[in-house]
Amino acid sequence: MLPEPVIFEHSRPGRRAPSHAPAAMADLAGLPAAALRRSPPPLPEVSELQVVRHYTRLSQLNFSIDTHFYPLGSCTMKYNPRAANRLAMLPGFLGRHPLGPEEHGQGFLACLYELQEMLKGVTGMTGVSLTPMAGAQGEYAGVAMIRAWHEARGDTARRVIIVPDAAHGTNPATATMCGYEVREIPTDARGDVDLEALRAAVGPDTAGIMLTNPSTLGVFERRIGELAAIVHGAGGLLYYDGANLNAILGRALPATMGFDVVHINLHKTFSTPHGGGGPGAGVVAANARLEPHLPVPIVGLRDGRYAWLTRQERPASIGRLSAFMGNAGILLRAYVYMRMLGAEGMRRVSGHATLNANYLMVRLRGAGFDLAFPQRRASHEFIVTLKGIARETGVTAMDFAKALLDRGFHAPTTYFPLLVPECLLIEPTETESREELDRFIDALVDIRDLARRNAAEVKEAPRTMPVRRLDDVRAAREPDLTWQGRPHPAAR
Amino acid sequence: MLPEPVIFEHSRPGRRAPSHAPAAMADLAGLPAAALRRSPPPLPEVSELQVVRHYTRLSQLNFSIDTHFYPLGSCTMKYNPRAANRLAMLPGFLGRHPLGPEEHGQGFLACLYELQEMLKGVTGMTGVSLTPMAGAQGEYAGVAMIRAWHEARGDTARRVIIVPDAAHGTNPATATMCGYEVREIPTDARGDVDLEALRAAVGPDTAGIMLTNPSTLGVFERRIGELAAIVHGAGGLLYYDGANLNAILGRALPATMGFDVVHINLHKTFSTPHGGGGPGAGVVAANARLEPHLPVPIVGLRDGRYAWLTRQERPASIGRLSAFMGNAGILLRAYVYMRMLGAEGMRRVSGHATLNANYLMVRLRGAGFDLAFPQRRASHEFIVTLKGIARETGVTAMDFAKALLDRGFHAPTTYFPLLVPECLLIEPTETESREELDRFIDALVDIRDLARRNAAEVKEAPRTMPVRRLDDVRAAREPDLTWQGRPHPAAR
Amino acid sequence: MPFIPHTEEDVAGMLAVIGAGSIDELFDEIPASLAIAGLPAMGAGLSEAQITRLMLDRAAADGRPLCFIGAGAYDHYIPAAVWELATRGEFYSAYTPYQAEASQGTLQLIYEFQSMMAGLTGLDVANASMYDGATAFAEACLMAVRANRKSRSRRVLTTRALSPVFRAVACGMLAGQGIELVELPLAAGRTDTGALAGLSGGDFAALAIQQPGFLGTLEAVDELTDWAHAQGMLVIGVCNPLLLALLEAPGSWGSAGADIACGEGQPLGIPLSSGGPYFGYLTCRQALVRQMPGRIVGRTLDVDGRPGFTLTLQAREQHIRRSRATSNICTNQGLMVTAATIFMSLLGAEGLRRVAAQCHANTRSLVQALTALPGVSLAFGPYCHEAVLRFDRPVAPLLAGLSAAGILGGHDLSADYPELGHALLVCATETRSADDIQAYARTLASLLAHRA
Amino acid sequence: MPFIPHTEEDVAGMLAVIGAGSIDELFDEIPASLAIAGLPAMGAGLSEAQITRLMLDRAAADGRPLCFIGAGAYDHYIPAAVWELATRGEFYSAYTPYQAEASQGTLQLIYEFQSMMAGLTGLDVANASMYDGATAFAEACLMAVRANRKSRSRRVLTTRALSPVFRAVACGMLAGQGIELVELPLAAGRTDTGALAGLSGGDFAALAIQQPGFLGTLEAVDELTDWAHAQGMLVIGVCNPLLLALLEAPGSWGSAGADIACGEGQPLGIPLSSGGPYFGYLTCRQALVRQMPGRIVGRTLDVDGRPGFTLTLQAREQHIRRSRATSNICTNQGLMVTAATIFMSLLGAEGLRRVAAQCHANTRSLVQALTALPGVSLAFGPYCHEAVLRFDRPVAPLLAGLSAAGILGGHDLSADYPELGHALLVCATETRSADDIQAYARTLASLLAHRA
Ligand SMILES: Cc1ncc(COP(=O)(O)O)c(C=O)c1O
Ligand SMILES: Cc1ncc(COP(=O)(O)O)c(C=O)c1O
Repeated sequence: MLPEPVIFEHSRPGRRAPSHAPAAMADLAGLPAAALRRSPPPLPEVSELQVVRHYTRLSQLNFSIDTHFYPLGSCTMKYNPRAANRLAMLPGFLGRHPLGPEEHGQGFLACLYELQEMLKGVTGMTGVSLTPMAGAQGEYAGVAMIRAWHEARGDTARRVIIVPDAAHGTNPATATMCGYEVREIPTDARGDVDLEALRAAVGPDTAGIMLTNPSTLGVFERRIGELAAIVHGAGGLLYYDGANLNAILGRALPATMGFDVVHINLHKTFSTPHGGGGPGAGVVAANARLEPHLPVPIVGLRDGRYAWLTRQERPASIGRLSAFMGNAGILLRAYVYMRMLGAEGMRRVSGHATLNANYLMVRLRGAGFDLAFPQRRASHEFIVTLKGIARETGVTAMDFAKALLDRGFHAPTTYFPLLVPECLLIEPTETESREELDRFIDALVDIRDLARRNAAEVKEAPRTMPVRRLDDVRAAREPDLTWQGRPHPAAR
Repeated sequence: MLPEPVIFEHSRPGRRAPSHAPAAMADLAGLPAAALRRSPPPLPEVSELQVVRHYTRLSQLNFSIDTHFYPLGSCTMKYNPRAANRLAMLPGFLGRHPLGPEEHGQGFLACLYELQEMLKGVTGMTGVSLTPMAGAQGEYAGVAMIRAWHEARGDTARRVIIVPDAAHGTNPATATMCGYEVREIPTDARGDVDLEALRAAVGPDTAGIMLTNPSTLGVFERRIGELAAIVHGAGGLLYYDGANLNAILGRALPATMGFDVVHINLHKTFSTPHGGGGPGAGVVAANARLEPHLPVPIVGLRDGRYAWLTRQERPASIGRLSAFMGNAGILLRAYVYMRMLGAEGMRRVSGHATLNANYLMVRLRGAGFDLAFPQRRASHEFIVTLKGIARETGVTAMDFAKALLDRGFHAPTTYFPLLVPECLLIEPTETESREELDRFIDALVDIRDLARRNAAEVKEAPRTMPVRRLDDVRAAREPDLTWQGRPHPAAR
Repeated sequence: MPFIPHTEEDVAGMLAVIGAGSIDELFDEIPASLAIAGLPAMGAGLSEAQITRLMLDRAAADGRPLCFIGAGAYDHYIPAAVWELATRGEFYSAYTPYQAEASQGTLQLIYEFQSMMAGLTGLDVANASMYDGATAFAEACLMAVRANRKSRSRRVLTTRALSPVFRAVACGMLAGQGIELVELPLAAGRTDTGALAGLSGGDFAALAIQQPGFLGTLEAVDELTDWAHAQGMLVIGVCNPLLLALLEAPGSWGSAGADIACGEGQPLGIPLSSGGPYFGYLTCRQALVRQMPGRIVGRTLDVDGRPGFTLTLQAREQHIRRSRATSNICTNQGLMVTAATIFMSLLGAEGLRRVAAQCHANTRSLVQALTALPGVSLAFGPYCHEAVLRFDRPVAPLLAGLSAAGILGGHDLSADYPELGHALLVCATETRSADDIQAYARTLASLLAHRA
Repeated sequence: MPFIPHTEEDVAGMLAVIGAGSIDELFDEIPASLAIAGLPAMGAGLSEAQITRLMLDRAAADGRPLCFIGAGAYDHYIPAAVWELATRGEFYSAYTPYQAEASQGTLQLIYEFQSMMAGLTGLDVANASMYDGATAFAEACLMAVRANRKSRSRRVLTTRALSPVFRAVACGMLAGQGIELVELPLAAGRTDTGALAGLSGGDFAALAIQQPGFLGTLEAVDELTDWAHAQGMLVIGVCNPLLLALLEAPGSWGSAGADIACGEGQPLGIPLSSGGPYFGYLTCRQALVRQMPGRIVGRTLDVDGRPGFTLTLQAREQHIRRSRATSNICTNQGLMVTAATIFMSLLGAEGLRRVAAQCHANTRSLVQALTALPGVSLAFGPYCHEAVLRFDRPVAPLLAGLSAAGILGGHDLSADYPELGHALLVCATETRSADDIQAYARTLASLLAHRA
């Protein structure tokens, strides 16, 4: 694979792809000269073929679900059905203006309304808002709703959100965004929340707790009922981070576990694409207590037709989270996926995701790898710790990750959760075959054996990628964030 | 790039991608058991993700216009506009049944009618039929029309088609398909048809001549007027192989050169995709003499509406060439392209294609490469002969071709036309930039220099492709044409 | 200009290198008498936005009628993945895989395609496609004539159950080489095996059997195959490849099996698209492979002994053998083969079988619903996934009435099969719902009532 | 089951390895009291063909009305190449590029995007996107409050020309952190610079200026910028990025230029799609980069000294800094950025400028055509690409009438700007033809006549 220059390097002054713009420059009458730009923006000037070739080549430099097994823990990298893409991109859906009247949107709104109903079903909640644009915004919505609830009751002393140490970084960051203090509580040796520490942490300042179950440690929090009682008992509410819903789909409901509000990453459990970083959708669902505070707009029925419910109908709402209604196109993809699965398909998602994770876990244990929680069932993911191998050979989790790339596998999540040293958080998902898992096990064993024979060789990885290991320290110390018209000054 | 197994190797008995078929097997009542298949066909059993991943990976093993410069002579590998693809694949066009009534096809037929008119314009002919499905079928149509014309006049003694030695293989093969004998005539030292030999070859048995101008030698046949007079004088007709029309678009017309019938490869000049081997479209145009014999159907007007003209309206037609009306979807792509170009754009096609070819030719000559016809202008393509280098170093045109692959370029056409030894037929097309041509020149020079320094290293090429040089002799001697359930027995 | 990357500076610099004063000067070998100033009739170029709006309007203008026409092209569901993959630039914009090392994607795919088609038809080898079903049939006949060294006859026997357009195209292509098609008659919609006796001993290179026949009926393929082989003919099976998931493969007809199979590949993931591009498939016994027209891919080894794929047996082809090639075909229907291969992979044998079975069941429902109406009857059976209905009045006005109501009611047989009277060929694929069928029946009922 | 590759044999074999009797047994850590038997309300799964038909019907049901609404989302032409490339599996189905060596495609593309956005806004650095324009604006305010160490104020000054939905979203997000938005009033549709004097000396972290304002009018950006800087405020420019090909870049406003720019990226190749997914962009001066929320890509070298791209400055982000991160954003709008980068590459500066100019010219034609009607007048100017029309009667019934005729006539301002009376915000992008504008004017004329 030859390296591909930056698009600006293909640029030549005066080069055009002219079929994409009006044939002539329109008259600017009416625009005051003072408002006009004095010099044109430095965009590339390239032909259509150059654009197509450049971005086609760039795309080929990526690993993706469509090309590689991608067992990134906590990310649920499953197959993204192509039908969902095609149907969400029907011209009728793409062309609809967000402020278009409801009479020109009944077909679209019908999909959203049914999606809301299905999401109530999978969470056990009574209300849903589709508007959050990613998991973190769903978290924001959930915590803001908790805050609104306390405030509505005049209970203004609650300024702490409790977060377990295993939590995803978005949880504490969200609490801060909502103006809360974060209080971290530890995990016990078996991977459960330390309930004693929780008891000690709750009090009249407790606004709530943010939790995912199964946790990011890949295990199900068995004493969730007791935990909920502690928090509720202290006057706090429970927020469910639904990033791991794939593990329990059709097996258990956040509502009956005692949660008051939940967000779901549709781009994980409901298989909308990750798009190289987004967009996703982080829909939020709440029980009767918090439902009035859900963000707007929500799709409702008015005179037998679908209609947007806004602040007018929902005065206690925390309000809008986006200029319009959220990531509509992503919602349509999730809708298509859910309708294709149906009841049986959804339950099989969690079943086979868990089967794959437990199979991988048991076989890796059998091959001599250390598990973070060897006495536990895996949920849809589990953790291997490479502390022992690292101590023995100097080969780290990062080295394993890079060596996997050379063997045709994307790496699992590394160094998260932070509390497990040298960890790999491995989530195979239900759409991978047993053969693929077997090949992945072989690759890990192969790397481990090589580490023992020749650690330096593992540390040389990757060797087959478009670049070798990158200097992150240089990147942060000498930020080179935009094209300045020249190749990297230190490049060979 | 790791090798990708054959799809059958991903198969497991009982594996399914079940969203693509009815949920249950329908009742077969009414089908006699004797007609039913006794054992299921051995198709792969794979999941949707496996299919997507497999074919995505396979696609990445290809060179293509969208990824590489592809200067394949006589093939006109120019950029295929993505708009043409999208518009030809609008659901309304894709869903139309070929036997659907004309009232449900006026939009589609309007495009075809206008395409016919435009094609008359670019050839100077009076009639067009869009039905031939590739260049060779266009040739077939043209020669069959010549035959029909002679036969209609009762002139049944004409059993020879004349073909220059530089002609593409489809020309003589077509003549045979039409029941003609082929008489080959030589090319002179300057790349023109040897008119003396032609004079000697024509006679009362001459049905016609098949010619492309500029020829596949990359030069314009200057004495075409005299040539036409010789053939017409002998009672023969002139067939124009329009595979090289890109060279003269908007500069000269086959009709005024004296041709009676012409086919055009829309997949060359009018930029419909090659699709890894097809489909194309080989529309045929004729002057008034041959027009009645054009294949059907043809789009005409009837009572102010577009309608198919068939044998009923066109009794002298050579008939149908396909079950329906040809490669409609390809015709739509060419229509979109031609409308986007317009008059000015079409003339620039030939202008810039010729500019690129002459620039490349002059620079390669300057770099010490031997041209087949150094005293001539290049048309849209030209020939380098590596005879000298081959004699000097043993490095052949084939070796150059393989070494180009390693440098990120598709090879030019090699060993065609057959009369030029160790030749590269190079056609850059108008959609490549000067920088790309410069890089290509650098690559050729680099290979030539390496050949002189270290011929063996050139002969090792390619080294960066998914496979190294393949054993064609083994392929032909021990044909392995279908999957027999096992890896290649001799594979390492 | 659209699609041309040259800046003014590029052009000037390149002309300077060439030593020419202008681009026009580069055409100085074209005699002045032939040079034209341009193509003013082509008009001004449209922007992408303008042509998009035009094409959207035209596509919309054609409506989306409910289709009950089959007759050689079928409205099957095509999974989204098929064309999203097939139109990837690396497949879409590649040439014929002449440089094997840089075309392994296309080559391996064709090898897989050949394997699938050989498997479906029960024969040994397949080529990489013909233009469409009709030309594949013509090439099969040419191939049989070349291959049947025993008979050396220039006549091919076929039946009136063969698609009339296949017959028309083949007649034209065979006539050039002095080859003749002779037709067996029908009895009750099927080839009349009673007529065989009269032809025994007649000299034919091959017998071509379409299963199911154009009229939807199932032929006595075993009996016909065995008879033809006994006469020294080769046997050509003409089959809808989708239905081969359900029906016996030509390679297993009779006691020895057909020698060649061919047909229209459109049902395997190719959109109707007004008739093309589709693709023809062609498979045969190993012994006939050197008579096969078209491209063939083989698996071989590279210099390191690793497997790879390449075009092979090219000595049959026009670019090598020129006037003595097995065919003039060069560009074929590659991208359609790409789509069909992906389609077959997604569906698998079981998926294809279910689709085929559902088509049969839906057509049965349609026949039941329509023959319940006065003056409409089933012409004959057993049928597979299309059927002929007989009417008590001319079909054309009824079809016009249906069309006005947004229903394409079937294919009028009066031109091609006048002997059948007022006959209509109907088809309901797996994509037609029970509601669709009811809509057809309701509309037809009211038309029949009004015009009774 | 859809999308699950396991055969029965696979499942049995895997359970045997695990030592479990059934898949259900793998859930034995879920307390029995919490376990549910399934989700019967979800109904039966649909095949791809079934859901396709449903979605085709629903998309068709919504019609394709002629749209003259802007108000933050614009109907521009998107070249076919944009989404054909952006939906390639390698872009579409990749995760955030955490493993840099296996994600160079996405990383290099983001670097190119950052370069383009920095260039368009005339600032130094850009991040890899925010959720949409509204949240980008809120994050810009949070960033300004953090960054303005001199003022330490928790108030941000903005104007009534700011998009009302941007304001609403930001108010909510800022309130949690005790930050307040204060609004400058309008005079004749533009921010009233006369009101500045009264606010001088007031303590604000920043002034946010939208150019053009939500009402389409052009603001006195130079004067406002210089005033704010003189007061020790940072300046946030809120801009439609497409119009920045035509209008002065925020980085060049006044004598020192704005410090931060943000806005809605939708005009850069993103379909209207009922409101999302779009993307927010955010750029700033180099000095503020460590206060920037969201992902940032940097160019660096690999161990062989070759250039490559990687996520950088991650110490700002939630996965490292957790509760002290610059924002909680994690998943952003990556694929939209992919599309926008391709879009900008295809259009270039000149293409964007022409599109912007054509939008302006078309809106001018629209204003001329509509204000020629009785009772319709232009509210104020100078405007760019959208304009406010004043009517002599309520706008809602007219819009309903237009909608019934398949025309979306604009955005009714009565709820958000009651002080403007019967006011309508209209927009005609480059995709609206002269015929479209005439159709609007004709329909409106007849509505006005009927209801006069
Ligand atoms: C456990 C958990 N919570 C929350 C998030 C944040 O979701 P998003 O990236 O959609 O904002 C993630 C995403 O990786 C996660 O894994
Ligand atoms: C000169 C010439 N003639 C004819 C043909 C045959 O055209 P097709 O491949 O479309 O059948 C070609 C194709 O390469 C050609 O180059």
